[in-house]
Amino acid sequence: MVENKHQALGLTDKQVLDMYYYMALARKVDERMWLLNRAGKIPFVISCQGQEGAQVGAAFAFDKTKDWLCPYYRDMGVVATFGMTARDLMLSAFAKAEDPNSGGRQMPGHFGGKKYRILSGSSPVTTQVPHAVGMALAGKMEGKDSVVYVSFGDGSSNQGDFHEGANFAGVHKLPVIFFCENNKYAISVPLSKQVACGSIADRAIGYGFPGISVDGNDPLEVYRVVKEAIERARKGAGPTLIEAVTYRLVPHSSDDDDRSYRSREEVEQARKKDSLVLFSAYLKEVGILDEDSEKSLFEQIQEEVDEATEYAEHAPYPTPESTQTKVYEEKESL
Amino acid sequence: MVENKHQALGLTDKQVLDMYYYMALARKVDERMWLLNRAGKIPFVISCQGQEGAQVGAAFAFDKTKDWLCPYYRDMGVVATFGMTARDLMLSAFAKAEDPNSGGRQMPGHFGGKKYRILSGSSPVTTQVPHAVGMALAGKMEGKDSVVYVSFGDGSSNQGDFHEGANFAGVHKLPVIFFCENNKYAISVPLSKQVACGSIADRAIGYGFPGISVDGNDPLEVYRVVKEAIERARKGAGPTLIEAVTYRLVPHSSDDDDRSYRSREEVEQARKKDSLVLFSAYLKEVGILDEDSEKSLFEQIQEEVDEATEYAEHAPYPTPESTQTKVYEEKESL
Amino acid sequence: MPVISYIEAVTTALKEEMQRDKRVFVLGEDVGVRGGVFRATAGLYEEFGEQRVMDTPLAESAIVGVAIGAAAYGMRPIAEIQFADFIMPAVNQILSEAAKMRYRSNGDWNCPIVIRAPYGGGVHGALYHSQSVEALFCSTPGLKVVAPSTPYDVLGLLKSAIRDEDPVLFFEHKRCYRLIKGEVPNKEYTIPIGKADVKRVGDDITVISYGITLHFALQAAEKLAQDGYSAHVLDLRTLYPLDKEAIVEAARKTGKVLIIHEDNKTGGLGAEVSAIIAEECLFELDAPIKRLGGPDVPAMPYSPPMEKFFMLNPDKVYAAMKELAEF
Amino acid sequence: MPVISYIEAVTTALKEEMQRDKRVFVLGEDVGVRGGVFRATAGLYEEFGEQRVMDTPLAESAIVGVAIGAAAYGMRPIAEIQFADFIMPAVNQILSEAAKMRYRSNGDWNCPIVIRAPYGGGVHGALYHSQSVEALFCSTPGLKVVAPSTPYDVLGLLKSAIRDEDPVLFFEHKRCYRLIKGEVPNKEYTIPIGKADVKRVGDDITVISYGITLHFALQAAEKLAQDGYSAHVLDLRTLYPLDKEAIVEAARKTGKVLIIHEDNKTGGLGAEVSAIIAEECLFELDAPIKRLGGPDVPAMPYSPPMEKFFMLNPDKVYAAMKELAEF
Ligand SMILES: Cc1ncc(C[n+]2csc(CCOP(=O)(O)OP(=O)(O)O)c2C)c(N)n1
Ligand SMILES: Cc1ncc(C[n+]2csc(CCOP(=O)(O)OP(=O)(O)O)c2C)c(N)n1
Ligand SMILES: [Mg+2]
Ligand SMILES: [Mg+2]
Repeated sequence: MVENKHQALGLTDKQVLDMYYYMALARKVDERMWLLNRAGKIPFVISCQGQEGAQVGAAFAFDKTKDWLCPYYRDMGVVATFGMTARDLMLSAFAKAEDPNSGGRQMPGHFGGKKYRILSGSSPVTTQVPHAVGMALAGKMEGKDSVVYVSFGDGSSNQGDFHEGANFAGVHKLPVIFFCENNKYAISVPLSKQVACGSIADRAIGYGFPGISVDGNDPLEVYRVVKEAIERARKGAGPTLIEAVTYRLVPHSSDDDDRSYRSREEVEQARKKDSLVLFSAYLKEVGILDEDSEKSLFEQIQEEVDEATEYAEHAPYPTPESTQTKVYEEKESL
Repeated sequence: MVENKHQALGLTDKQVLDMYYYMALARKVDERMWLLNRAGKIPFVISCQGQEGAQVGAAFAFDKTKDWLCPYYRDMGVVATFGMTARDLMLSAFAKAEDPNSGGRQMPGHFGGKKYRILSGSSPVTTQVPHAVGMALAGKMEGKDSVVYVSFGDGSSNQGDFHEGANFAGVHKLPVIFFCENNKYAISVPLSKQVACGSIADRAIGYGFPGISVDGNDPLEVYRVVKEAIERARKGAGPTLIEAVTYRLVPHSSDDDDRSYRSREEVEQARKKDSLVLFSAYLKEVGILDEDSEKSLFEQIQEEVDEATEYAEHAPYPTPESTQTKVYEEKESL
Repeated sequence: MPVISYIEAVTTALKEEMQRDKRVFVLGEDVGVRGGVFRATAGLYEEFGEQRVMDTPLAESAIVGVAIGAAAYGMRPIAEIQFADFIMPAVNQILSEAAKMRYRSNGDWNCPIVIRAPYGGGVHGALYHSQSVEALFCSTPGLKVVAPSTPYDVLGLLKSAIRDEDPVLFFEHKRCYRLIKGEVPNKEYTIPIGKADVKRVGDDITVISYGITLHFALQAAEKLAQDGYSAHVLDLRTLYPLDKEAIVEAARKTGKVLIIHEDNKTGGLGAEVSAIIAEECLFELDAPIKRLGGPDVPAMPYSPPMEKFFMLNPDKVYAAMKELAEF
Repeated sequence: MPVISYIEAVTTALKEEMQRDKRVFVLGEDVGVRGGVFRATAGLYEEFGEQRVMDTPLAESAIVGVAIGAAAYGMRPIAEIQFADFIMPAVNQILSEAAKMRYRSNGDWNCPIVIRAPYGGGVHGALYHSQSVEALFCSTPGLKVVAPSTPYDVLGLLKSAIRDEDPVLFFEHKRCYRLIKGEVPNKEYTIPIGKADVKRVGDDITVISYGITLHFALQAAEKLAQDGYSAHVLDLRTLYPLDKEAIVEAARKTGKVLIIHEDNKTGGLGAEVSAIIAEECLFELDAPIKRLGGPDVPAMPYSPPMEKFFMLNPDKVYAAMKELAEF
């Protein structure tokens, strides 16, 4: 009988089962999107597959009622944990008017929504890093103890905005968690051609704050380090850079073909460490999940995804004319 | 009798006296420029004062016949060591047609000149960093063993281009010496508001190469660490980031008034550590310089500066019409 | 009405808005103890403290990016770019982020930031302290671009910019800072963004300009009057979105149009202004639409004869106005 | 003459220039083993190896900045920006450095780099994979900007760009990549940068365009012919510096001008083209100078009805041409 890690972390059985639920929900929504894409029903998918454990583990450490998210395009597990529903996600995949992220204006994966405390994101990578720092600065000015989550990929940690944003946060000791999801590739470019440092976390010392590398396939371990970092941030001890080492199990996006740059064996090896597989095993070992309860969990998720797909597919598109709205403040509409 | 440091470093008495000459030359040209500026004869000065030891110590470690320089605006000591004369420098200060840096098109301090192996620089800080990396890449492609020097200030190490350039050089193990002249201020902003790391050199680990901090007021110490870094670079072991800790003894530029942001006491303290003072003392202690020889050295420099000023002041300006030339390749002029 | 300088108008607007609204704060390089390299923020650090008058690290993309994040949270950041020439590292944050925040989020988020930048030449600033960069930002919907020419307009427009719910680039001509003085009312006022202003009424030719060249045109107009020609002078004030109605009306008034800016001619603001006129009232023109701008070279050189060659001045402007009047 | 696609012309030009000159190399994101996300560099990695077909870290400012340094050294770098939308982080290196290297060094140094970037929409790319960014680079002397519309022009102009001694931005319309095919001669040729090309001769109206909308205009011209109007169609090909003579000649030919681009109308390339015509041959015009471009919104949305609303197409172009013809 393995030791019960989550109790030691102060997590209830209910909470870890919720974690598993969000991980599975993200995975299933994502898988469905690929089917819809291959069926020609949605033009584009960009995946969280392989990174759910890191994402949900991190998101669970935050306070949904007062913290802020500046996620990147793979963070389906993060935004789901903060309340974005399968329906919301499908509405965005189908680019429908009701999509809470952008009203169908942006590709899926470009998350945003004030009601979920998620700042709208764009495609140019890493621009969200200074935004997160700015939100943290504003919170600090107001004397709030909210913390800001910002994520980005390993390749994106090479953008100037990562450096400038991290340095700014370090100088002003701002409550920001810099969460790098290192999935070993930037599209086709392997980590070895992106960086020469041992770990992305090595970059933190250059900004005067802690850098920690963690196994991104272990949601509980990710939860632990993120939780500690958040506690430091809340009491004014400044930012932390966390690298979650993980793997992208599918091609970069629905437009990519990963066979040209990595072997099937490598991918198969990674599948064995898939956080969903490992976490399911853990939950069973500690005896809070069994085949039946897992089966019904997945059936429930299946239903949610079906309903969401059904709803989104039939939801109305934005009108063509609406293209010309929301460029500037619309005074009359105030 | 102090130990003879320079012999241990393989430097002859002649060489260290030359070092002192270039340090003093840079200082005297710079001082003259301030006089000319206050007399209303030149519109602008930006100084090397306080950083000559770091600059000349570093420049001496390079091979003038095959290495390249991407200096920043304070590097008068560096470019002088690579052959730029007092006359060249004064021609630029007076913005005359003969100015080898830019034909009078750029402000003083914007060094450049193929014949001196110096790439033309601009004003936006840190843009020269990726250029140096590109020159090093090209040299490597050609199988050459040349090394590239690039310098920048402490504040400028916060620009995205520093990060992107250093990372690129680290990944491709390119022969670049990143030389940060940390003079504790970015105009009025003190180091504590620029960075939170202990030393700018701490940033190197994030790029997978060595970072070294050195006393910038000790030209021999600077020479030693730069020399070692160059040797590593020549044999393909990649870049090094070197922070030379120094101080700016005068205002940021002729347009600045530093009394608003730092105390006179602080400046006076720094003057005691002025590399010219310390190096002069060292040369005397090891018995290769005395009052007389120093006096005649300064008289010689004085003459050079007088001649250069005289020449530059009376040299012709570029013609107004020449404003329209050198925009694109001028076919006829080929 | 008190007479103040152009830069005093900037400082006054910042100060009064910071007093009015606690969410307003300034960030940039040397804006704190130093009060800005041009002293535009002089006295603010002393009055509002280092948190609201924040010296940032030397990193423009972060200055703008952090402002965007703070604005999303609910603040009213005013970012100073020390020289307009150094706005380039922040172009991605301005064009990809600030300009598109409202649109991409379908109106859920917005970006009420002001980016102040001193631009323009004639100050021995050489290639990188003299540029007119405004044209770069006048083709991206979502942004507003303001470039006032008088203390009155600076004060009224900067206040409007700070209160605006969308991102505003506020370009201050650095040679106007101390050269241009003017009256401002004692009582509080604002000037709407997007409205041009007739600075001189005339019947023979229409001159459309902004910034320092607007003043050259006004001086030249006096001289031209002695030749018996009266010039109608329109100050664009807001460069994006342009005040089409005012432009067309001014063009119609005389049928002879000269557009003037310090920026180099090709691809400058004058192109769009000319195109609007050519599209809206071509048949009411009595002369080709003329543009007078800097020479098409990469930037203004340092050497005095070259800087002089590049810069417009009242004489060059007068010559162009006279030629058009006599056309 | 063999028929090849627009993107095949890109690949062929790169390949032949790399064979011709050892100093030519390609750098960018995913250009190596992946052969580029659009496959523009397909096969080059295999033929020339990873040093000359270099996958760089994900950092556009470094990609361009490193290219500038390598070019200064004597190489002939070709930098690929994966999508034109992502050129923004490199704007400082392009405008402050590449464009000014020759000028600021008084001709001592120069910057022979090519920056290739796929631009344009209609590919479900949404706000950040659909932009037309060319206008940003058409007001800075020192740069050259090329945007071809046919495989023949791509091949001849990309070779000229690679051989040019100054920095060239080479914009490839991503929807043309596989849609547009055309004949290219077997024998080696180049096309001079700076020369526009008459793609269709006509007498009633003049259409000036480039990129995908040039093809829309050619299709619309056929339809318009059935209405009894013949359209003269000029392909700018080089957007900066513009071919003034060709523009004025084309405008004179019919006296009725319509300028078309996918980029939003205000501040787009059409403004400068219109201004040149209004300045050079106003009295030879029989109609206002018309511009047809995208709506003035921050960028092209993802949702199909919105993308369709934003994008021009042969029908919209036909309607505008017909209206002008009947004017
Ligand atoms: C500034 C910019 N350049 C290029 C791209 C195209 N692009 C999209 S994702 C990507 C790779 C990102 O890799 P990484 O940061 O490791 O994140 P991952 O996709 O692996 O999670 C690239 C090059 C972009 N979106 N933005
Ligand atoms: C991109 C950019 N932003 C701002 C400036 C204005 N500026 C010139 S020097 C300077 C301070 C540089 O400080 P540091 O890097 O420490 O070098 P130092 O002058 O102290 O040697 C600033 C802000 C500039 N030249 N370029
Ligand atoms: Mg990755
Ligand atoms: Mg400094």
